[in-house]
Amino acid sequence: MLHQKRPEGDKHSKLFESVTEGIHSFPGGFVVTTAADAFLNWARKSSVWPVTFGLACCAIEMMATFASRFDVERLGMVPWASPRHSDLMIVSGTVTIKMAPMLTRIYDQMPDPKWAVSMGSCANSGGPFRHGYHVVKGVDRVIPVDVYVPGCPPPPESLLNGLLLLQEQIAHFKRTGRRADPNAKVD
Amino acid sequence: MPESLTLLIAPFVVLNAVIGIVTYVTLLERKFAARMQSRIGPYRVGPHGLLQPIADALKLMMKEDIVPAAADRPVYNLAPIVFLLPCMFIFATIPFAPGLGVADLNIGILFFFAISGMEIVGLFMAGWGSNNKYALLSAMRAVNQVISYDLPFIFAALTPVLLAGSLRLSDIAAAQDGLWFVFYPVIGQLAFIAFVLSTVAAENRAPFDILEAESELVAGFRVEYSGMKFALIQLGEYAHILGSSFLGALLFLGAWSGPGPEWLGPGWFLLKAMFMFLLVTWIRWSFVRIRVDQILALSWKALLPATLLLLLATAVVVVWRANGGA
Amino acid sequence: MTSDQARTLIGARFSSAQIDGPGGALVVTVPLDQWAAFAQFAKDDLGCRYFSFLTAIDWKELGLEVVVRLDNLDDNMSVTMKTRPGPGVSLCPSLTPLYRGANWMERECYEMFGIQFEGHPDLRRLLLPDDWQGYPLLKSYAVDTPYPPYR
Amino acid sequence: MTTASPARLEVDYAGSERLTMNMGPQHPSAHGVFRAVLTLEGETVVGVDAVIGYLHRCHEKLAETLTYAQYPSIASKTDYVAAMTSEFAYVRAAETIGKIEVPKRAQYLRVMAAELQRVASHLLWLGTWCMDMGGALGGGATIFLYCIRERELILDLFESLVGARLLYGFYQVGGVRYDLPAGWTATCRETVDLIDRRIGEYESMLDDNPFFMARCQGVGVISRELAEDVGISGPLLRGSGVAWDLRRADPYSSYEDFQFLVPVESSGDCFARYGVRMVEFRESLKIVRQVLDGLPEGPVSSRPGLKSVAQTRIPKGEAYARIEGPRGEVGCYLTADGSAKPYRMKWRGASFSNLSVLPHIIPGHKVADVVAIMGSVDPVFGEVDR
Repeated sequence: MLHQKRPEGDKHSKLFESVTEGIHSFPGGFVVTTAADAFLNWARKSSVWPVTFGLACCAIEMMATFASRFDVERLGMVPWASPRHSDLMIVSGTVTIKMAPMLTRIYDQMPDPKWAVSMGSCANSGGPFRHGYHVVKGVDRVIPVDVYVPGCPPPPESLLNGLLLLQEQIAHFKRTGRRADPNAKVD
Repeated sequence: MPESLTLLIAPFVVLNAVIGIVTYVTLLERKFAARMQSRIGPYRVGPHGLLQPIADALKLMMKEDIVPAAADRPVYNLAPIVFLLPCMFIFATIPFAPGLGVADLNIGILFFFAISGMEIVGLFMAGWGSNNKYALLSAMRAVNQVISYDLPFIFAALTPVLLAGSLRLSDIAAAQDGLWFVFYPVIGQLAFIAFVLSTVAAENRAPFDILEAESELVAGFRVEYSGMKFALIQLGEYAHILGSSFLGALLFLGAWSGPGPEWLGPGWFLLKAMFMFLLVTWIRWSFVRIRVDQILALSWKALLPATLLLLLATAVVVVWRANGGA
Repeated sequence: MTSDQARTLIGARFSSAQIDGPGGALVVTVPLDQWAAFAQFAKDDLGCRYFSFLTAIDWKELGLEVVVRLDNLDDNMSVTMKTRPGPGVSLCPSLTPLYRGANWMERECYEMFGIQFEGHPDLRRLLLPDDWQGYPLLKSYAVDTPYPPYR
Repeated sequence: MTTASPARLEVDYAGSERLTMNMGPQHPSAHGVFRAVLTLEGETVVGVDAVIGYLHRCHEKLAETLTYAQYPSIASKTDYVAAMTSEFAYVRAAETIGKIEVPKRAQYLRVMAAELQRVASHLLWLGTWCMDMGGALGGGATIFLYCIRERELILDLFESLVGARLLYGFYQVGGVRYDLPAGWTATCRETVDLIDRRIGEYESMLDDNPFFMARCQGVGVISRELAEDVGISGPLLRGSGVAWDLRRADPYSSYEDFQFLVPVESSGDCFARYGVRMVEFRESLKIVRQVLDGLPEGPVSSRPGLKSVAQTRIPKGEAYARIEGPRGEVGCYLTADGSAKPYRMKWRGASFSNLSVLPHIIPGHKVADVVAIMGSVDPVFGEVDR
């Protein structure tokens, strides 16, 4: 889905064909994941540990996703309590102005490489409370977000789909050595 | 094979075997707990989730290693190592088969108790070093709990020593050929229950896991550790539990005695250790945690006097048996 | 203590109180200076020991109106007290010494309407961050006011 | 980080043995975003300063900008664990002002949805409470996952009835939006019987479990006088010896047609509240069975097919409608000015008053008890912060 389709009749060797399997287009250029990266990314992908960060109604649906019926532990995800042990933050619920500094602090406490999933329309864009005076219009104004899961609240199936998308994104992760720029303008 | 060479190779083999078993014991526990909770547990990573521990370990190695600014740097960095070493040393004196073991000291079980008592030092260093209120509170609780449960743990383990009449672990195992100490009429069962109870408490496993009580102290003494240091602490914790399970299997369930040919001994020993481990895990996943003061009260008021009396009773029985009892 | 007995009792004791409201639910409008006295009277004589809620309504030019609802659980009767401090006035005696439940609700009313409750042990913001300007639930406050850098 | 005014807080650890510890907003035990600044002496809590407002979503201001047909879908986000009962309060307030008549079948459907929602909400309460006391990676998680497994069955019922799992738009002014699909009553009876048996399992697992009793008995005692003074309601009030249940004291939506027991315990501690809720499980299931037996025929709403949003105009007036939610008395004090939008809407959340009792009962307990008391009070922070 993220692959760049090569133009028809393009002359290139079979070897290059096998390597292009690893070339993926990203906003801002091509990323080539080598074999070593592919293996290490497999490890990162298959043991993503989310931090329990439930804010509102979506937290109840997140709990249902962690429960027996839609078990995320099948994908290797164990919810840990402390941000230090986790590498994924699922922002589930409305981010209010009083909560935003706490959210950035917890996101900064998480060790790199870390990812963020914005769950629910409240976290995506403020949702039904967008015009409230105390509500942040979307969590991407506060932290960089990797996957947006639509819905109010998104049923566990769509959250699982979001997590699988994240796993595919992690599979192409390339260690750039540059730390996330905390005050990069988002929108 | 010159003597010094075996002294080098045997610990290397045992150490790697232990690390291998510990990583897969975490998977066993996650699968066992999942089955208890009517869910599947790790499944998609490798066939039936078998590669999950490798993925976890690899990922933890590549995590960023955060050291808090206000942390007491040397204490903070040394803590996981000081916590891990005792947990690995306890496997030194455990004989896995009549001749197979690192060092079969004649004071084997005494060595085990001494070293497993050292683990609390690393734990307190972690709690104190990370300069975090949650870690400090949980380190205080840890010192209270582990010390107050080491005594019943030792007394419960001394009963088989009295019955076998020797501190050397292989002698204790050999003394159980006819009758496993757990089936010894009354004393065996009581000692086994006291042993399991104090094992669960000494390694702060639920329902005594007030150490990393997520609901109160977020993640206890290891709240500031991330990446490989966190993996080391996890490894140490599970190694300690595994060590106690092996010891329990050796003291009470007759280490390698079992039907079938002689070379099958270590297999039986491993099976019994796994049974002990699953017993502890079963308790972990079915009980609610109790409060700090109740835990300490249980140890000092109930478990310690009981194990002392049990030891006295064993001594009386042994002496009575020795000079021509019934 | 049925609502009719309460009605006669209130009429006798508080002449300036205006009583209406259908059947069991008594709605009593009390002038500001008798506010704490009436609350004490409702708690002792009418037996309304259950504190249901306290809130305020902004009637634009007519000023604010404070509403308190008390319940008598044993006789299933309730009294709703109202008072109007008058246009431009935002002062009201506090009921916290009488009902401990009023503590948080008065703090929220102060934060949302700007009503100063005299006698309240620790009147500070409850829901909004401490450095928040303005009183949001007043009709003059726009819903979607910007708050850099988050909005 | 915004902290409460420092003057009130104890001095930090400098020298005195008092430790100020922060059970912060991101905390696995909090049932949402609640921050308690605890002042500790060793293990016992000496002072609590509760900081709430991390989920204040401006419900009351938004209510003044949304019409009577739009707001019920947001009303369910106040108490998102029991979404059906929170919509119920708003809709009833609008109906009492506008004197809008609700057909008998709609009243029965409303009662059934509210009671099924009470069972689902109590299941989540039992699960999260045991997970708090037992740890996410410990015994508590086992009970949590069993409870969620049952809750999923009820959510399936709601999904087939309304189409949504957690937040529904089932209630509207004048009645109910959907009628029962075919075969729904059969699956509902099966689910109710299954849950009745499963609750027997939980009781056998918890009732005489020494660890559970040690954590609950004598912890967080709320006296009857304090209960009434602070205005707590629901299972907390009934746990402290006050037999006050709105469904019995002020029957609404034809609750008088059903027979059910109002459980009352007198000891007022966590175990009493546990006992009250476990009896309420069975009572609610009994009511659902009675509704299914006596469901009358007829229309489902007195204002079917609400075409334009501005069609619902409520005449000038004010009313306070209250219903018995799983956490207590959920009330909506509505002031209407004749237009399509309410002039002022005050939401009386049960969890707000229930939570305000904590600073009065927590001092003197251990840190572990704070978690147990929080769980037994069962606050939902959409309703506390509104």
